This record gives sequence, structure tokens and C-alpha cells, in this order.
Amino acid sequence: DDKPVVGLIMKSLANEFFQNMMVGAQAHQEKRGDYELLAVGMQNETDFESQINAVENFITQGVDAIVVAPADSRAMVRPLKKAMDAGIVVVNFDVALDEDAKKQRGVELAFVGPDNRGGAKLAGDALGEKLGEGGKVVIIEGNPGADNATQRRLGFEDSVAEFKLDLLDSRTAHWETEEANSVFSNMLTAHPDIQGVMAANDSMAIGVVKALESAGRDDILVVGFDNIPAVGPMIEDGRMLATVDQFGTDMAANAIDLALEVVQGGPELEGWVKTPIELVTAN
Amino acid sequence: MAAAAPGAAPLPTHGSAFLSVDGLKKYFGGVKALDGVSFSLEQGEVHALVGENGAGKSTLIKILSGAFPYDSGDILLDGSVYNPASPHEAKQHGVQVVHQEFNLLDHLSIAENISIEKLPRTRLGLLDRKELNRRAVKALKAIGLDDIDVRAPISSLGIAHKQLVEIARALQSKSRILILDEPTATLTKRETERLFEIVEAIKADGVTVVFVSHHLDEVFRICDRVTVFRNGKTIATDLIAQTSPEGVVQRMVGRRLEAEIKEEHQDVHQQDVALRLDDLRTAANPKDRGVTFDLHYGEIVGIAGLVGAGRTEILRGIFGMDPVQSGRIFRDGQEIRFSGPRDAIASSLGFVTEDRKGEGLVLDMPIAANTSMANMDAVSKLGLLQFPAENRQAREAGARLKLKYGKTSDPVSSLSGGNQQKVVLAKWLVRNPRVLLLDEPTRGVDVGAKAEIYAILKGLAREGVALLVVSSEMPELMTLSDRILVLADHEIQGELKRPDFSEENILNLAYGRANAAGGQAQ
Amino acid sequence: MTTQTLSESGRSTPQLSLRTVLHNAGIGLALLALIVFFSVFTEHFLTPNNITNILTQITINLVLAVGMTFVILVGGIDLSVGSVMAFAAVVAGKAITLPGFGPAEAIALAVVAATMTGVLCGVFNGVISAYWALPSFIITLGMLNIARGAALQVSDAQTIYSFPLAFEEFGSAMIYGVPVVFLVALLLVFVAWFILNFTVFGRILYGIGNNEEAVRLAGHSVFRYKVAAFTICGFTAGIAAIVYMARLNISSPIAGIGFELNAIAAVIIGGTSLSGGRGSVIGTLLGAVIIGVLANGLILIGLSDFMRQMITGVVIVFAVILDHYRAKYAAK
Amino acid sequence: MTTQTLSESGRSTPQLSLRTVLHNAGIGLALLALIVFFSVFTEHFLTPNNITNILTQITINLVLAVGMTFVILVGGIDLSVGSVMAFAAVVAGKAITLPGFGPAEAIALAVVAATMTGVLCGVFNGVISAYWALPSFIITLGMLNIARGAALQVSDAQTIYSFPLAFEEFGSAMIYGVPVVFLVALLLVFVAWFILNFTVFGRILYGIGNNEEAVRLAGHSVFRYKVAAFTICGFTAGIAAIVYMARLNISSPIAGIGFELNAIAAVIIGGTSLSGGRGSVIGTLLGAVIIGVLANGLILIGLSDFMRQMITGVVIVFAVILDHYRAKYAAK
Ligand SMILES: Nc1ncnc2c1ncn2[C@@H]1O[C@H](COP(=O)(O)OP(=O)(O)OP(=O)(O)O)[C@@H](O)[C@H]1O
Ligand SMILES: Nc1ncnc2c1ncn2[C@@H]1O[C@H](COP(=O)(O)OP(=O)(O)OP(=O)(O)O)[C@@H](O)[C@H]1O
Ligand SMILES: [Mg+2]
Ligand SMILES: [Mg+2]
Repeated sequence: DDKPVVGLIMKSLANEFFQNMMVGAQAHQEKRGDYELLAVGMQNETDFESQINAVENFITQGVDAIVVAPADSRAMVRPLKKAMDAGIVVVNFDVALDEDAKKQRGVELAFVGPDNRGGAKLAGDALGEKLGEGGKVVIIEGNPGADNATQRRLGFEDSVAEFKLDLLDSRTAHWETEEANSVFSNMLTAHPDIQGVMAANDSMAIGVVKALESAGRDDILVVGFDNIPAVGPMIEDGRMLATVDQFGTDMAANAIDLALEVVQGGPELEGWVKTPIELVTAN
Repeated sequence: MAAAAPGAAPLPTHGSAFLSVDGLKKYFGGVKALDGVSFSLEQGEVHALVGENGAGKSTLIKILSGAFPYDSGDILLDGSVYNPASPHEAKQHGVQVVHQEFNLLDHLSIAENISIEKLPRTRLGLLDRKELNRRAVKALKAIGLDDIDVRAPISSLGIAHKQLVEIARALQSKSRILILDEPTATLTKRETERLFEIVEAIKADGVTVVFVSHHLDEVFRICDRVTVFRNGKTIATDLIAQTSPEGVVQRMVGRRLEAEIKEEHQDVHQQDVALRLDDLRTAANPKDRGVTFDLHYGEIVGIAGLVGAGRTEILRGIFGMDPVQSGRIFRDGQEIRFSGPRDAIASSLGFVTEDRKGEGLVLDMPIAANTSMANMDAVSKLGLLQFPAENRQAREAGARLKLKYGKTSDPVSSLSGGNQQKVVLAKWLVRNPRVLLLDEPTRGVDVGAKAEIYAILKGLAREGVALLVVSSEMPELMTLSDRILVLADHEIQGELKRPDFSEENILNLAYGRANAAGGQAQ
Repeated sequence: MTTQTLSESGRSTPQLSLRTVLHNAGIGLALLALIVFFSVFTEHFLTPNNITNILTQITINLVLAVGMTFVILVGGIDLSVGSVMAFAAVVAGKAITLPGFGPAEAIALAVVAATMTGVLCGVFNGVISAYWALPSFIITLGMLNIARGAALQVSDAQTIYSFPLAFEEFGSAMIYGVPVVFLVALLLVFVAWFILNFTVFGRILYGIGNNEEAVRLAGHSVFRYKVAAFTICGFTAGIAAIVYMARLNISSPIAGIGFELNAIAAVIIGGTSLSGGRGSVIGTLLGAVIIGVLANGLILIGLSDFMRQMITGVVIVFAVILDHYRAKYAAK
Repeated sequence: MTTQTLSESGRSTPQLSLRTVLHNAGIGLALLALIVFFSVFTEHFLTPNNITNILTQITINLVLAVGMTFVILVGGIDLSVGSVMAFAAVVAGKAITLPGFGPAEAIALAVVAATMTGVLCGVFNGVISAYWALPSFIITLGMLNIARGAALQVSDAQTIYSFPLAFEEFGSAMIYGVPVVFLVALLLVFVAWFILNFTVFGRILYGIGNNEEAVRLAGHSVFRYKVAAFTICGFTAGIAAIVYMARLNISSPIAGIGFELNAIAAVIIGGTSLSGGRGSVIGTLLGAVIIGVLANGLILIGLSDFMRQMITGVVIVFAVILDHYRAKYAAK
């Protein structure tokens, strides 16, 4: 049969955000039923090569469209260019490819996705509003060098600047609950006067919340990112102030829809097709 | 109980056999290690296995002990088939072995090594440390060692002490058959005598002892019967009472050996001093008095002493293996200090070490590679190996030392114990050193090859090489040496000139009874 | 702190000199130096709260490292502990959140599930590597992938949460400021120390690491002992999973990535030889504490993340160099 | 494919029987089985494009594994190669993007910068572990942290990009469908094979892995050879950095995380003993190919990510078990 084939390149599916996104895509495929879906993840978040390999493998397999959430906004430009040259429709979602890098190669490619920096600023602003000027905050960063980690840190820093917060410390916990728990406990020892914490994802926020519980502190506000199910109860009972939802479940599915339109002769996408983000707080 | 070996030529017996081996074969790849071995054991006898290096003695023993299986043939124990799948099974049948190569646990204590087969437990099932150490002290005392801390790790022991620990361990469990594979190769007379007393005692208890040795005098001292191996076959079993050392040797080599060349010993006209030690003390022995002597070109100096007297440490000190604590070393009259074996070798020294497995050989590597290990320059050009040259070198050295091997590319680990020792010798001989240190150079080497090695060493001396030989075999020292230094407690007790050579004189000095026997104390 | 030297003597009684202390203290000297340094240069290091933090933070690594000590002593290595911990946590997380159980039953079920999962993975590692005499590095690398894949599959990559309250309380309970989970780890250390030094089983494990062939020739089944060592390591991975769950109240299928290197590092910094046969679990305890103190102290001192990582590397190297000189002096 | 056995033989000429082939083919049988399996069960596996892909994909691991083979042969291990690769890439990335150089000079500068960085890290690893006789596991674990921290510090955690076009072209160039970077790796394999089998240097490396003491007593400076082995490993990490940059057109400070395990796995699957002295770089080549074929084939076959990870583990275990029986039959 000659249904169009879509190659979906995800980041690490071990990350539940992307796993849910992929489940969403698969459900979408079943619902539409008019295309074939090949999906690939990475072994871990820094394994850029496997995404490049995936693009190469998809070119080999002759897919009609590649829908990709790049792990690195610069490394992916060349292989995607190769795919486009091979006549494959490419849609970039989740994290935008680097503008400079695109320009250098003469790649014109739209981006479909949320604004990570803007999202982080939403969470940061929520904290800033509560604390007011001079509020003492720390940031728990994602993996240094990862694009979304950088974007979210910048977003938090935007809030810090806007609300004139006092940024005491900023450290990575590599997206990981246990490490966030340890790192934040130690930050709290060094800075007992912390008033707010901005964690770049919810897994780390959970570690922070647990550290606060063990330290017997209920006066410190925590915001996270991603809105994974496990933080639902924490937001409800006030252990967390807020998180940010990027509606990841639909994100890949939407990008696939857009890709299929182009495959079926629709116009090329342009610019930034923004997808929704939303601040999640207790009611 | 009684099971006569069916079909085999009638073996001379004086009792009834309870273990019989018939037509046993064992191959390693293409190598026929055992090619039809038949013999039997009787209750309460001491049975010697003799044969040239590589004849198959150790292989038979490993099969009997369950270390590996055999390919064909029959072994009957108490009339039923015996084919132990593991050492554990062999032990359950009462077969206990002291292997030729050591099997000790370096970082465990002496006491733990001695009882490793069955560590004592308290009533609660825990390790019984008191009992463990008590047993060890007792076991060591039984074989004549009573100045050893049984809690020390095995790695702190010299090679002879390790051998004694192995023996003590084997004596721990009650056995029906005790197999000793060259137990005396590293022992001095004192320990050997002690071992023989023990053998007599357990024999009296009805235990059968299998004894492997290249020293026929020992075989004739304690054994009742002797089985001769040649090229993987058993040639004959004789009652000791009905044969002679000459007869055994003849069976071993398949011909009459020339009566030992009682070569007239020419007086070495004193040549230059190659090596002079002046009050040398090494790190292994920082406290006692230092050692002082000269070694001339063209002479062979022997060093005698009991186990642990400190012979090895002198050689190690000279060769730069152990740091020198104080004192001086002169080479050709120049004071030098070797910071390691590299320097010593550069100064044209060579050192045949006593522990071939630990420091002499790279077991997994080919014979050729081991032979050239200290002589890379001769087999390479611009850092590239010249394989034809290397193989030629190995073949020539092999022929010179009567090495029994398959290909020069076979790993050394596939050689028999005595042949491995020859590779250690070969490694240094191919370098043509000017000063050669030898520590137990013929450990485990058979009679014929030994004579060959003696001839080679004497030849070297005639060519002007200076040789310093440590040996626990007094006949060896007396055959080789121009003079013998006797050591006790890390000190030179005296020096014997050729006319004064006798076991009695050496022993008197070695036991620290200087002057009592005409040795000139230094 | 004496571990290897035997207490009952055949002959002489040990003297309690500086040398014997040094000899038996393992890497303790480097640890002492670190503690003194951080006490002097940071404000909060020696406060009760911070010590509690450190103890909590080293618990998981310590538990894993205790099991790892057994494997390394027999000359093996176990790269799978991090993944096995995650897998055990996910299985236990599924169990504990099953409907229809009271909290006590649910917790008991979870403990059994976690340890059984760990034990099974350990048995697999042990049987395969010992039976075919294969390098445990590769077999446990295989298990690293298998267990991680299984953890993700079973959990569908979702974080499992909402455990019974009693479980969380256990995770944050203290006795005089000492976290209960740390006491559990300490108990494991003690039991391991006892097994390794006072049982026949323990001595034979050491023996196997020294010279496997010799132990076989002495009539013991090397296979069984090796399987036992890997099984113990799997068991402690299961315990680590419980500690993880109690401490963080979640089961994450991506927990424990890279934990194997930390656990192995604790063992080796503690003086156990990677080639087997030499070392002690008390050393492992010290090794784990060093790693924990370093991670904590460098944050308190306010180093940036990148500098911290570099300095961590430098300090680890220095610690083992220092230990080299300590051992040398002690041996004199 | 004979590697260890010397080619010139003393007595007999080797027979080319099934057994000798099996004996020398290393893990090849398992590889063959995998290739047959994937060819039958997937459509695209044996297509020229896919083969090109596989070759490209294994290049970095192969380059790292070649250096790792030297270290493992002398009984060491190098956990730092992934971090050192990232550090070298960052330094080279800084160099290549310096203003004021023509493309050729910039590329030359980058190559020198990357290999020198690698070499320096290797010398550090070698000198410290060999001089003080410290476990290389811990020293290189230290270097893992140092180099990673340094890479992040130097790059300020930013990806470096926009390299000269010629550099990128080298990264994607092909000769008859064979990636040029793979040919570079193959050249390294050949050089390593030659060094290990036909030079005094290589011979002594094997000797050290087998019995360090015996080699020392034969008058060789074990220290120098060990340092050389680690230096070679650092050098190949530098080469891997170049390949990485040419292939991805970026220098990322977080590149190479976990690459050390893959490189070690290639070496050990290839039959080199982790305790040193035994093995070959041809085996390493086969090991790297197995890992690459597995990763590629399991994606083509359409397994889910989690299943793929599990199956990868299972296949690795099976491959070494299969190899065990191959070796056993060949030895008969
Ligand atoms: N593992 C092995 N692989 C290949 N060949 C072996 C192996 N073990 C022994 N051999 C060969 O078997 C033959 C018999 O060796 P064995 O060790 O039994 O001799 P031996 O009589 O004990 O000699 P020695 O007096 O030197 O100890 C020798 O040719 C030896 O090379
Ligand atoms: N590394 C060591 N640590 C502790 N004691 C040692 C060490 N090496 C040797 N010794 C002891 O020093 C003494 C002298 O040893 P040495 O090896 O020089 O004696 P030897 O006369 O050659 O005897 P052997 O026949 O045992 O070789 C012995 O008691 C030995 O146990
Ligand atoms: Mg023998
Ligand atoms: Mg000696």
C-alpha cells in the first residue's frame, strides 16, 4: 500500500514527557489511519549521534516525512538538509533549530512548538509575583549544554531580572530526582534563607520538594516544568506552587498533521508555529 | 579391594593393588602428554614416579586428582571405575595432592591457606580463628617450621616456605593416597629430611604416598617401588630393592648415560673482579650485618644456606630488584648503584630467578617470545620484530638445553615444569651476560638435562663469565662451584674452597656452627 | 577498624602504634583531611543538619557499594546495579500501589518485590558469568540494558507515585539526627563485614579472588560462591531501590543511571583491589563517605558546577595518591 | 585474522582447517549470525546505503576502542575517553573557530589541538597510575570528571559550531560508498594491529599484561610502556573528537557521555581479557561492528525503544556465550 510514511525522531523515550508524546502520536496514527509511523528515540539525552543515525536510516528507508525533536539545535541541521535534498518533508518541533546554523546552510525550515524560554518565564513569574522584589531564589538547571535546559534557565533568569529577585545559586541536577534532592539539600544548607526554587523540570522539582520535607521547611515555594502526573498532588496540596504544561501529548501529533499536509501538496510551513503552553497552579 | 591390572605385564608387587591404571591416554591438541600409562598402587607403599622433563608425571597426577579428565584408558579404584570430575570428588576418595606449581592464595594468611580445604567452624558455624591458627602452628611445627607468624600473608614467604606450606596443607586432611609432585625441588636438606620422617610416619599409618623427584638418591632413600616414565609411556615398575640408580636412569633415557664426567677441575687463575659487594644490606634485611665478597670473571661462586637464610635477597639486591639499604656494589672496580633490573642488565648482568611462575616467565606467551624477552635488540631491527631470528634463537637455545616442546610459538604454559625452567635459563643464556646470577637454576630439571646445564655453566665460566649460584642442592653446588659461601641468618658464616667441599662442612656452617668444621670464617 | 589482620594470634599480640592504626585505617587519612578542610573553609559543614544531609545522601551509594564489594572481591564487576535498582523500584512501585492492600501489607509486598527482583537479576549475572566463565563486565553490561529496558517497559516510562504514608515516614525518620535509612545501610556494612571476616563463606570469597584455580583444586565449588556474590549484589540493589522509594516517594524508571560507577568507585577508593582477593567493606564505607563528603562540601564552598566537577576529579586522584603514601609508611 | 600467534612458526605450518579458522575468527561467528538474521528479517539491512550508515555509525566507537585495546592489554582501563573526547572537541572547536585563519590552517590547528589535548590527558592518566601503581579505574574516573568539567568550563556549556566547509566535507565524504572517516578508523586498526604484532613495543605490552614483574626483571621499563599505552588511548580520543566534529559539525561539551562503556564493551566482546595480556585489535574491530550492527538492525526491525534496549542486552550476553562454545570447539 502507498500510504505516506512518517519518520518520527524523538529524544529519549525514557523521559516520560517524550514517552507520552509518542503514545499520543501512535494514538493519532491509529485514529487517522492514513499514514504509517516509524518512531525512534535516543538512548540518552546527549546521544546526538543516534538522532543523526536515525535521519540517515530514514533517508535509506525512503520515508516521506521526517518529524524531529532535535536533541541539539546545531548538530541536526546538516543531516536534515540532506533529508530535504532527498525530497523528504521535514518538520522541526519541540526545540527549534539554531537560526544561525540554518542560515549558514541555507536551510529554510519552520518550527512547530512551544516557547521553552517563555514557558519557564511563566513559572518564574508566578514565583516572582509571590515573593516580590528581593525574593531569594535558586535555580535547579537541566543538563548543561542541552538546548531546552539553556532555554529554561534563560526564562527563569528573565523572571529574576523582571521581578528583581535575588538569585543565590544556580546548579544542575541533570534532570534527575535523586540528584536534585541531594544538590538542593546542600544548597539549602549553604543558603538557609532561600525563599523560592525554580526547577527546570518536574522530576527535579519532586526531589526538591522531598528535600524540603526532610528539612522540615514549608516556607519555600517551588515551581517546576512539564506537568507530569506525579506533581499533580503536590500542586494541589501546595507543596509546589506551579508547573508549566506544554501539552506534549499532542505536540508530535500536531507536527505530524502539519507534515502530512505538506506531503499531500499543501504549502510549505514558515516561521514559528507556536503551540500552546499553560501555567498550572492549584485551581 | 584387590584388582590386578588386567592384561598388563605382571608388575612386581609385594602386596595387593587397590588402584590400577591401565593404558591411560591424554592429549593436549596434538601433544600426546600421556600415551599409554599403566601402573598400580598398593596400600601403605611409597611409590616413586621418575622420568625426564615432560615425560608425563604431572599430567598423570592431575588426572588422578580430578584437575582434568583423560581421553582413554582405565583407572580402577577399589575395583570400580575412577574418573573424578573435580578435585572435590578426588578428595572424597581420599586422594590428596601437592601440585608441582603452587596453588596458594597470596593475600590470605598462612593459617587460612593451610586449612583452606576445610576451614574450622565454631559451634555457631562461624570461622574458628583460634582453631585455625592453632592448627596451622601445629601443622608447620610438624614439618619443622616453628618461627613463622601464621597470620602473615602468604605473599611474604619465600619460595621454599611456600612449598612447605603446600605440604602442610596436604597433610591436614586424612588421605588414602598422598601425591607429592616434586616437593623437594626447592627444599634444603634440613626440610627434606623432615619431610621424609613425615612420609615414614604416615606410611606407617597405611597411607600410600606417590613421590615425584628428579633426585634419585631421595627415591632410593624412601621409596618401595619406582615407575619410570618416558615420552608419556610407563616403561617399567621396579621394586627399589631390586634395582639401582643406574638401572633407573637407563630406563629413563633409554640408553646408558655416560658416567658423569668427573671433569678435572682446573684451578682458575685469578682473573679480574667482576663484582664486589662491600657490606651490602638490602631492604629485605635492613638490620643484620652486611654481606661482603668478591666475584671474579671466570669463576663460579656458590651460595649455600638453609631455607630463609637470605640467599635470594642478596641476588635481588645486586640486581636492583630490592632497594639497597646500605653498603656498596662495585662492577669492574667502579662503584655503581642499579636503580632497577634495567641498569643491571645494561651492565651485562643476568638473573635466573627462583620463582619461574611469578617472575621468570610470561606464561601465556610463546616460547620464542619468552626466550627473547630480555634480548629484544638481537631479534629486532628499528623496533620491528624479526620473527625468523627470534625463532632461530629459541630453537638453538632449546636444542642446547634439550627443551622438549612442540613449536616455538606454543605458549610456555603448555610445557612441563622442568621444561619451563629451561626456558628461564634460555632467556638469560641468549643474552651472553658477563655476570650471571642464578637462583635455584635447575629446579625441577631432570638428571640428564641437569648434567647438560652444568656443562653449559662451566663452559660459560671458562669463557670468562662470572657466575654466582644459589642452590639448595649441595651436590649441585659442589659440582659447579669453585668456592662456596655459606649463609645463615643473613650473614656469611664462612667460605669453603674446593678441597674442603663436603655436605658436612656446608651444613655445619649453615647451622651457624662456624669454625667447627674447618670453614674459614670471614 | 581492623579488618583483615586476624585477631587471635598464633604468636605476638598486635601493638597499637601509629603504624598499625594507619595500616588499618584505609583511606581514612584522606577523609580526615577533607573533613578538616571543609570544616575550616565553610560555615555549615560541621553542623548537625549538614551531617544528617550527608548521611542521607550517601545511603544509596553505600548500600550498592556493599554488594559491589562482594562481587569485586571474587574478581568480578557489576555494571548493572543502577539499572537493577531502577527495575526493582519500578516493580516494587507497581506492587505498593496495587489496590486492595493495607499500608503494612503493601510495604511488605514492595520490600519483597524489590529484593526478589534484585536477587533474580543477581542470580542471572552470577550464573551466566560463572557457569561459562565469561567476563562479568560484559554480562552485567548486558543486564544493565536488560534491566533498564524492563524498567521502562514495565512502567511505560512513567514515574510511579503516591505510596503509603508509613513508607514515606520510614524514609525521613531520624534517630538522634541519624537517618534510619543510613542505619539500615550501616547494618548492611556490619553484616557484610561479619560475613567476610568471620565466616568460612567469606574467607573462601577472598580465596577465589586471589586464585580461583587454587580454590577449585582445594575442592570447593567456585561456581556457587561466585553466584552467591552476584546474588548478594543484586539483593543490595533491591534494598537500594527501597531506600530510593522511601526517600523520594516515587519510583522512576530512569533512576540510578551511572550509579554503578559511583558504587565501584567507593569500593576501590576504599582499597579493594579490582582484580579481587584484597580489600574490606570497612574501606568501602570510608570510600562512600569520601564521595559523599566531597559532593556536599564542594557545594557548600560555593564552587560553580563545572569547577566542582573538575575538583572532584582532582580530589579523587589525590586521595588515592595520599593513600599510597599512607600504606607505604604503615608497611615500613 | 591471526593476531597473536606469530606468523612464522618454528616447526609446523598452520593448517587451514575449520578449527583454525574458528580459532582465529574471534567473535566473528556471532557477528555472522546477526548479519544473516537481520538480512532475512528486514528489508533494508543489506542495502549499500545502510551499510554506509553502519560504517559511519561505528566509527567513533571503533576509534576509541582501538586506543582502549592498548590500555586493557596492559591490564588497565580508561573510563575517561568519552570526557576526554568532549574536552578535545571543545578545545579544537575553539581553535577552529579562531578568527584570522584560512580553512586549511584552521583545520590543521584543530587536529593538532584535539590530539594534543587527548595526548596530555592520556599522559596524565598513565603517569599517575603507573608511577604510584594506583588502580587506573580510579585515576581515569578522576580524569572523567576533570575533563568533563574542563570541557564545560572552556565552552561555557555552549555548543561550538560553524566550522570550515572543507572540514564538514571530510566528515561526509565517501569513497565507493565507504565513509572516509571509517577508513581513518580502519587505518588506525591496521596500525595498531601492526604495532601490537610486529614491534618490540607491542610484544612488551602483551608481556606486561601477562606478568608485569617478569617483564620488569627482563630489564624493561614497565612505567614507560604503561604511560605509552594510556597516551595512545588519549590520542585516539583526540582523533575521535575530530571525527565527531567533522561528522556533527559541532563541538558539544556534553558529547561522549557513556562512550567509555561502549568502547570497553567492543574490546571485551572482541575477546580481549580485562585482566590484560590476551586479545587483539582485530577482535576489537569485530566487537565494534557487532555493537553497531545490533543498534542498526534492531531499529530497522522496528522494535520499540524499550524492547530494543532489552534485546541489545540479551544479544550481547548470547554473543559471548556463543563465542565461548566457538572457542571451546576450536581448541579441541
Ligand atoms: N596444558 C597443556 N597444554 C599442552 N601441553 C601440555 C599441557 N600440560 C602438559 N603438556 C605437555 O604434556 C607433556 C607432559 O607434561 P608433564 O607436566 O606431565 O611432564 P612431567 O613429567 O611432570 O615433567 P617435569 O619433570 O618437567 O615436571 C609435556 O610434553 C607437556 O608439554
Ligand atoms: N617480601 C617479603 N616480606 C617479608 N619477608 C620476606 C619477604 N621476602 C623474603 N622474606 C623472608 O626473608 C627471609 C630471607 O628470604 P630469602 O628468600 O632471601 O631466603 P633464601 O635463603 O633464598 O630462602 P628460600 O629458599 O626461601 O628462597 C625469609 O625468612 C623469607 O621468608
Ligand atoms: Mg611435572
Ligand atoms: Mg631463595
